[in-house]
Amino acid sequence: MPTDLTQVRPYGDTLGDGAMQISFTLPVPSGPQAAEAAKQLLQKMGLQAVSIVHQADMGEGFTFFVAYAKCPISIDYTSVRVPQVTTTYMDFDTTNDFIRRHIGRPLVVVGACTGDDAHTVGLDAIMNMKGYAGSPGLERYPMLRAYNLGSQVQNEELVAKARELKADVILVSQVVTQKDVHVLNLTQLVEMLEAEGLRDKILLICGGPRITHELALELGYDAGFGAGTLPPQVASFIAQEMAKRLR
Amino acid sequence: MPTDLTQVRPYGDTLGDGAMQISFTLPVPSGPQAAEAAKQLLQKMGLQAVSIVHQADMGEGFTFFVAYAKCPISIDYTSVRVPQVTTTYMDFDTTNDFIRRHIGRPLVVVGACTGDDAHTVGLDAIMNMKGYAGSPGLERYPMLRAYNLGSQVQNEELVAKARELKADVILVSQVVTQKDVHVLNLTQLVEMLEAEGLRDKILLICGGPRITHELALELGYDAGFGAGTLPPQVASFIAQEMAKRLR
Amino acid sequence: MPKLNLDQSKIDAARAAARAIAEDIQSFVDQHTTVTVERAILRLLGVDGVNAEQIPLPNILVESVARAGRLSQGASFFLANAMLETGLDAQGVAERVASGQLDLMQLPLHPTSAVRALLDQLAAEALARITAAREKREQMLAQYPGGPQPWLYVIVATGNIHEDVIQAKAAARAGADIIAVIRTTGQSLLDYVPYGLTTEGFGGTYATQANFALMRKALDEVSAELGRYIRLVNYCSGLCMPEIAAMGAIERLDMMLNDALYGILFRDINMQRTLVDQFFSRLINAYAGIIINTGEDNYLTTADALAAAHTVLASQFINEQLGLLAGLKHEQLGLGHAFEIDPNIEDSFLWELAQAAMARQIFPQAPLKYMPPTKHMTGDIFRGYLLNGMFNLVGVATGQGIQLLGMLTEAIHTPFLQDRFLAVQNARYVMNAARHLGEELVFQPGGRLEQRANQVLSKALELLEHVAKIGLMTALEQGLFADVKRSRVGGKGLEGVVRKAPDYYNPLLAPMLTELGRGGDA
Amino acid sequence: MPKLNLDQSKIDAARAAARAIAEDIQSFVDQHTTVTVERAILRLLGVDGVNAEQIPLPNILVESVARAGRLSQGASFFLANAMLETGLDAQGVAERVASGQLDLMQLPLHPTSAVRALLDQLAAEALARITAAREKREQMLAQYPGGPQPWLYVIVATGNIHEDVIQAKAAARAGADIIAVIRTTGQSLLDYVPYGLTTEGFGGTYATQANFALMRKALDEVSAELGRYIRLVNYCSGLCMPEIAAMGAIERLDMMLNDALYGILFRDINMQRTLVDQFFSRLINAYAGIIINTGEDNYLTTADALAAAHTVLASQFINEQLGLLAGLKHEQLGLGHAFEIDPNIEDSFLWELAQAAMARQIFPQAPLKYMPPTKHMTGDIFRGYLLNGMFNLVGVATGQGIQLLGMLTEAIHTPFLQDRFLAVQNARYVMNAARHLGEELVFQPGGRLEQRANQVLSKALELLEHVAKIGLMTALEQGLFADVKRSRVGGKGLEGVVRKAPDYYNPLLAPMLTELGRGGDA
Ligand code: B12
Ligand code: B12
Ligand SMILES: Cc1ncc(COP(=O)(O)O)c(C=O)c1O
Ligand SMILES: Cc1ncc(COP(=O)(O)O)c(C=O)c1O
Repeated sequence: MPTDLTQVRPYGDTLGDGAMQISFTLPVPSGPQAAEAAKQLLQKMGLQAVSIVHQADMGEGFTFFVAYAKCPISIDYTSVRVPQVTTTYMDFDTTNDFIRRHIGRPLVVVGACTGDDAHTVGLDAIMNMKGYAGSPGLERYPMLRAYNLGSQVQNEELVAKARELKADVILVSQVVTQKDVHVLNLTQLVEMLEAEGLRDKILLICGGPRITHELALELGYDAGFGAGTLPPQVASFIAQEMAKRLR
Repeated sequence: MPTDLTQVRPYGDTLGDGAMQISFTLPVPSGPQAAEAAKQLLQKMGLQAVSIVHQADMGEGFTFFVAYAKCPISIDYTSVRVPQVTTTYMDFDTTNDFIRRHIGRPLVVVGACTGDDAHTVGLDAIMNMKGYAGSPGLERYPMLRAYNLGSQVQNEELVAKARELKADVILVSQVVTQKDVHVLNLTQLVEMLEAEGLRDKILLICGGPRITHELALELGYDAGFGAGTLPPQVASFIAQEMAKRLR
Repeated sequence: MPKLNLDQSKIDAARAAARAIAEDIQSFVDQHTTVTVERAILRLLGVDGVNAEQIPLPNILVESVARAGRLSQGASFFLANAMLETGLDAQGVAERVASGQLDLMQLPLHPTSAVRALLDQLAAEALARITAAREKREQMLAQYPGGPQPWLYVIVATGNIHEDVIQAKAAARAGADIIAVIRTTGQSLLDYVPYGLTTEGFGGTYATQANFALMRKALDEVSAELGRYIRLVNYCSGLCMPEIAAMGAIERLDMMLNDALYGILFRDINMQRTLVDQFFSRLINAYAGIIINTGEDNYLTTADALAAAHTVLASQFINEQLGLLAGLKHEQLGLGHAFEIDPNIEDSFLWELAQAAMARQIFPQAPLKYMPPTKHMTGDIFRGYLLNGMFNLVGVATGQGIQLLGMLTEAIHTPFLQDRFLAVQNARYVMNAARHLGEELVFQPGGRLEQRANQVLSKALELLEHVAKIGLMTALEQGLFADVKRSRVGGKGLEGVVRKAPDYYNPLLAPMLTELGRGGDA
Repeated sequence: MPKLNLDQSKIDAARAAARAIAEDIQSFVDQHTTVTVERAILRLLGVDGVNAEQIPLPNILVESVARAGRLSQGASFFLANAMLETGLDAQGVAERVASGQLDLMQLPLHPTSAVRALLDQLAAEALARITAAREKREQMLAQYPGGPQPWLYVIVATGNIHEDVIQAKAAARAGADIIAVIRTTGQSLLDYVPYGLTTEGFGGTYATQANFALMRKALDEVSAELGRYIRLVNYCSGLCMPEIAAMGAIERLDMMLNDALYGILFRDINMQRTLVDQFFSRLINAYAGIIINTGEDNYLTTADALAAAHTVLASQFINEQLGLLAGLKHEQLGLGHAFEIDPNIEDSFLWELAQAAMARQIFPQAPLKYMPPTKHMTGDIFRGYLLNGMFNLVGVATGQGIQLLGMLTEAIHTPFLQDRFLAVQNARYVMNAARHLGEELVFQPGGRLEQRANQVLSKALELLEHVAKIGLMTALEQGLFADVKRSRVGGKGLEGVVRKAPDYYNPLLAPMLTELGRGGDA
């Protein structure tokens, strides 16, 4: 039973069965009518064989549901394209050599957790000397001059600092995403850089657990790095992309 | 912020946000392309702000996903109707009195777990003397003559027994539902009863954790009872429905 | 492991009572055979396959002997006689009988000594095959040793053996140590074993020799790949216990669900039938080096787990003694118990811990089979996942042998691939994070746990002494186990029980018993 | 509770070192005031509200005193002077100052004794209000007593106080004992407290007095309905610690996040500022009968929980001694720690158990605040739910006081209603099922857990003795805590620190300290 990759559907225990688990809350009081509403909602979404297997009264007129259902929709896996950083992965030494050979001077990298975001662990993982998961951070690269401005850095401040340090690269970390505050912050930075005529002169990179490369491109960044990023991935990208630009 | 019950949407932390949790498996190898496929699948289902928050390689080319997304679809709660047993709930004494007054003789009830189903706990809960959750079972009702045939009773056997005992009511329990075996079993019984000209003479009731009243009606039963049913609910229904029929 | 201060004299007395019960049963067993015992013998001697109506040849042969009223002599005698007469091998004879070309019962009888000599030779070959499988297991275990106990045991139950294989391999990769292929509903009441690869089952997959072989091969491949031997389990219960044991012995299954009372209590199989069948099936399992899993957990699916805890312990003692009499070693006794106390009860976790620690202490060498919460699982999969985690914690803290992993969707459907994966992840986390917890915990002397365990022990002893007095069959008639009353002559399969004639012969019995010894060290 | 054999002499020495550290800091604190201390005093004396630009009146008043370079005398002096001069009440004065009709610093000065007499009277009224709130709490607690510890603590964090209220009530109904309204990101760095009901916040909701009052009212209603007093928590940290304490005291909050070092280490607030602020805020909390929650758990979000375990313990000792010096009773010290060891480490559960049991034993009267796994939570919500369950088990087994419930979606978003509901269900199941586990468990003497706890204790003692030698401020400069180096004159808010003049007057200080006593029993 080889899978037909042009028609991939969720799998429970039989190819093509479409099995899905769903949980959600409805702002209606618990009871048979609530369960029926939950079921009809899922049916309206196109799900089939909907089974509300659990409901719980959460108080204040809210009800929690667990459901299983079958998803009749399939996806053509062979045509799925992932917006991904396309530069090749290079290790510490290769990257330094690459910069030395293709650029001939250390690149200036300025990083910050912007807005009110105080989650520094992710940016530190990428930038700090000691690095992350066994890979040294950008501060350790002789061919990168890395400045970590830390947390809760306002965009104005970051732009000023970048100008002052003649930054080649800006790294922005955004971890808090509630009410899309990261989109707000990231967009504001792009606008400021554009207003100051700096946007084209700078390689602009963002990162964070809810950041994808796709989102970054949409927001006007050159790249985005998500959960589990390792420092050399970022360094490789910087080196290759800067070489291309300076060519 | 009173909820508009004609436009009920899933709730995460803000009214109308549509938040849903989904988990499922795709028969594709783990990786960025898998995550993108998962995301696109959910988008194709109409979900928005899809976030694949977890993926795990389950081996053999299968990947597990956990996702959160927003459901833009709403449901008109005020117009949701639940197919429900409409007889009123009566307690032990009231039911016996009711049968005495309106029918005047004990009703014969035959119950079984049919097909290969050996899950007797549910049927026993309804029928056995000792009852369930504090309510006495049908065997204790003086105005019901209850016969529990036990487990793995073939439909032929059940029909024969019903004929022999001149049953007024048949109770069928179906717990195993894999590959819809319960639908098969339940349908076969209706067909047999019809073929034997017994269907109209018998009040036909089914039950089990995945049975709903709606499904029961669809399959040609007079009622269906799901998880958490108590014996008096069943007894009340039998009494009132039989009275109506014998009127 | 944490130690409870249990009353050793009560343990000894309970074991003695169980021994008496088992010996009483054994004397009955020794005098009887059954259709499936005879079919199992034929299978081991080389008969396999089905006729055009899918009736297995062992059934056809035994049927013809039984019809002639000669089953009391043992079916194999007539098979061997026919072989001598025709010069065919066992399968050749069987096929001719099936096609109607040969009638076993119409052939001239060769001298008993000649027939038995042939039988002994066939038996030796059969036992050599089993030994080869056993040695292959030992060799693989040496080459690909597994992790520490508790071993992680998961089920596959798609109904389709090919789908099962995929799911089993995925589970092994995720970290499972043991794969059980759950049987389709109803197979246990078939008085024959289906044949060939099967793709249709409800709530499980048919147990057939071809299915066994296919899964074994897949697991061998994955074992080699992972460097970890993956054990295979099936169900040696129902109306064909010995035949399934025979198939499993040949196809190198590693464990078998195999209980002395399960079929009687939970499948309404006649008690004489099951008691005779369990003996021969266990003898085969013993010889094949298979670990049996007993079914005490089932008591708790209908009875209350706090109130009926002592029935579980009592049954463990009985299964132990019957098992030893059938040649099983303590290391092959996967005695069952379960985490089935209502989780909403205050201190339920303490009572579970007490029960599990108690079983561990009373049966120190047995690879106890510990079943997860099932009855109190609901559609709340999150709660279910947590319950399974607490169960895994008790498992590792008390040193259980075989941990059946609970599924978060227990109350909903047979496991999805992801349910099983999550279950393995759950166990791996908990057991790693609490790996040496058992060595660090001591229970408060005289505290709640110790009191509870001693209570359960006392009640089990009482029950066993009563059963020893009245005999197990009478106890079953009186409904002393699982609240179910079973008549000595009721239930399914009694017609297949036959009293052995003085000239009854089973060529496998003596060599197996000789090699295994009987009764262990009690 | 399970008992570890800890080296008591080391515990005593660690406590003595922490005492010395705290007393050294206290002598600095006693000589200083800050803008927010002064604003807090004004608030307690009756100043509230904002001007048209949303600037709080306490800020405007203190600003005008500071601009005149007279803050070293205490802002309240000028307020009372203006009251005597104008015959207005405190709020009347403040409003006129805000509107520019009155300039505090241009008024003739009344005799110090008259001004202080008015201040003492205002202070007595303020303390009477706080006492009334405190008594109301005591009365409600008597009427609606809660369940046993660990109390179940959950957060609401929608950003919108009205949405928060719904979620808080739902959580209480589900079984939560404590509701914390998480503050919006960034508020801690505001040098003022926002005003009024607020509906916009990121990752949390503004802490305002109106928000406090609205939530308190909602929880009082639900407390009465459930017959169980629901405690309310907010954040008394950042640049406005004392003002928030004042607001909380008036609006009857029950707990406050309130750490002596958190702002310095994790918000880069100047150390002089925070150390002065924490003292006065704690004094108010002490007087109001509020339980403080310290923030040691934060060490583990950046450092490794196994390697940095001793810094948590050391900080607990320091928080304890600084707290006692600010009049807090042991019963008000919700010292923080957390379940943050990498769950993939073998025996991680044992190390968590050891740490939690150790803290319980070293601080026997403190209602320890136990934080759930956060750092090692992932998008795998099932695993997360299980980790939270194991955390809850350690909480109940070691008798923690305040159990912050982990959210299965910790790595994903601020809690959804259902996440919080599931968290409460998790804790209720585990804690009920293991209610008396702590009484039944004994740890293997000399075993892994005991060894680990003694190691952590030894390292904490070493650290504390070193800090006592060099002084806490120098230690902070050297980066001895949380791997962060902070300069004595760096960070935010130093400009708000003022050395007290000899005629400095804070009318609340003496009566509070007199009533509370200072330094507890160390
Ligand atoms: C540790 C932590 C904290 C610590 C932060 C300490 C510190 N110095 O960083 C403390 C306790 C201070 C904290 C506070 C708060 N936190 Co917090 N916190 C976390 C936690 C537990 C772990 C985050 C972490 O360290 N991850 C480990 C790092 C290595 O992973 P990472 O950030 O994803 O980084 C990797 C990649 O994303 C990428 N990357 C990240 N940045 C960048 C940048 C670039 C340029 C590149 C190339 C790559 C890159 O590379 C990194 C390495 O692979 C998460 C929950 C969780 N388990 O994820 C919540 C979490 C992030 N916090 C949250 C919140 C809301 C807060 C608060 C706002 C709560 C409050 N109101 O008080 C506060 C305020 C903080 C503020 N002002 O921002 C929410 C965010 C919700 C959301 N999605 O909006 C989370 C998800 C918890 C929750 N469920 O509520 N938090
Ligand atoms: C106990 C149990 C068993 C026991 C049964 C003992 C017995 N004598 O009944 C044993 C161990 C024997 C067993 C075996 C099997 N089981 Co089973 N079992 C369960 C378990 C754990 C609980 C069922 C139960 O007792 N519920 C309690 C009762 C009171 O609830 P109830 O049945 O819903 O009944 C209530 C209502 O539904 C209603 N009701 C029920 N029937 C009727 C009838 C009428 C007329 C009315 C009015 C109302 C009514 O009223 C009752 C009271 O409120 C469930 C999992 C679970 N937690 O639900 C699996 C479960 C039902 N079993 C399952 C399976 C697959 C099996 C096996 C087939 C596995 C195998 N291959 O070996 C076997 C074979 C059994 C067979 N031939 O049918 C699956 C079914 C999957 C599916 N949806 O298809 C489940 C869901 C487990 C799983 N996830 O795999 N099982
Ligand atoms: C010992 C034993 N045998 C067999 C089974 C399976 O039963 P059956 O195959 O009869 O449905 C079980 C069920 O769990 C069991 O415990
Ligand atoms: C003691 C303490 N104060 C305050 C906070 C919240 O920080 P802030 O309001 O500064 O973001 C925390 C965070 O957990 C804390 O532990």
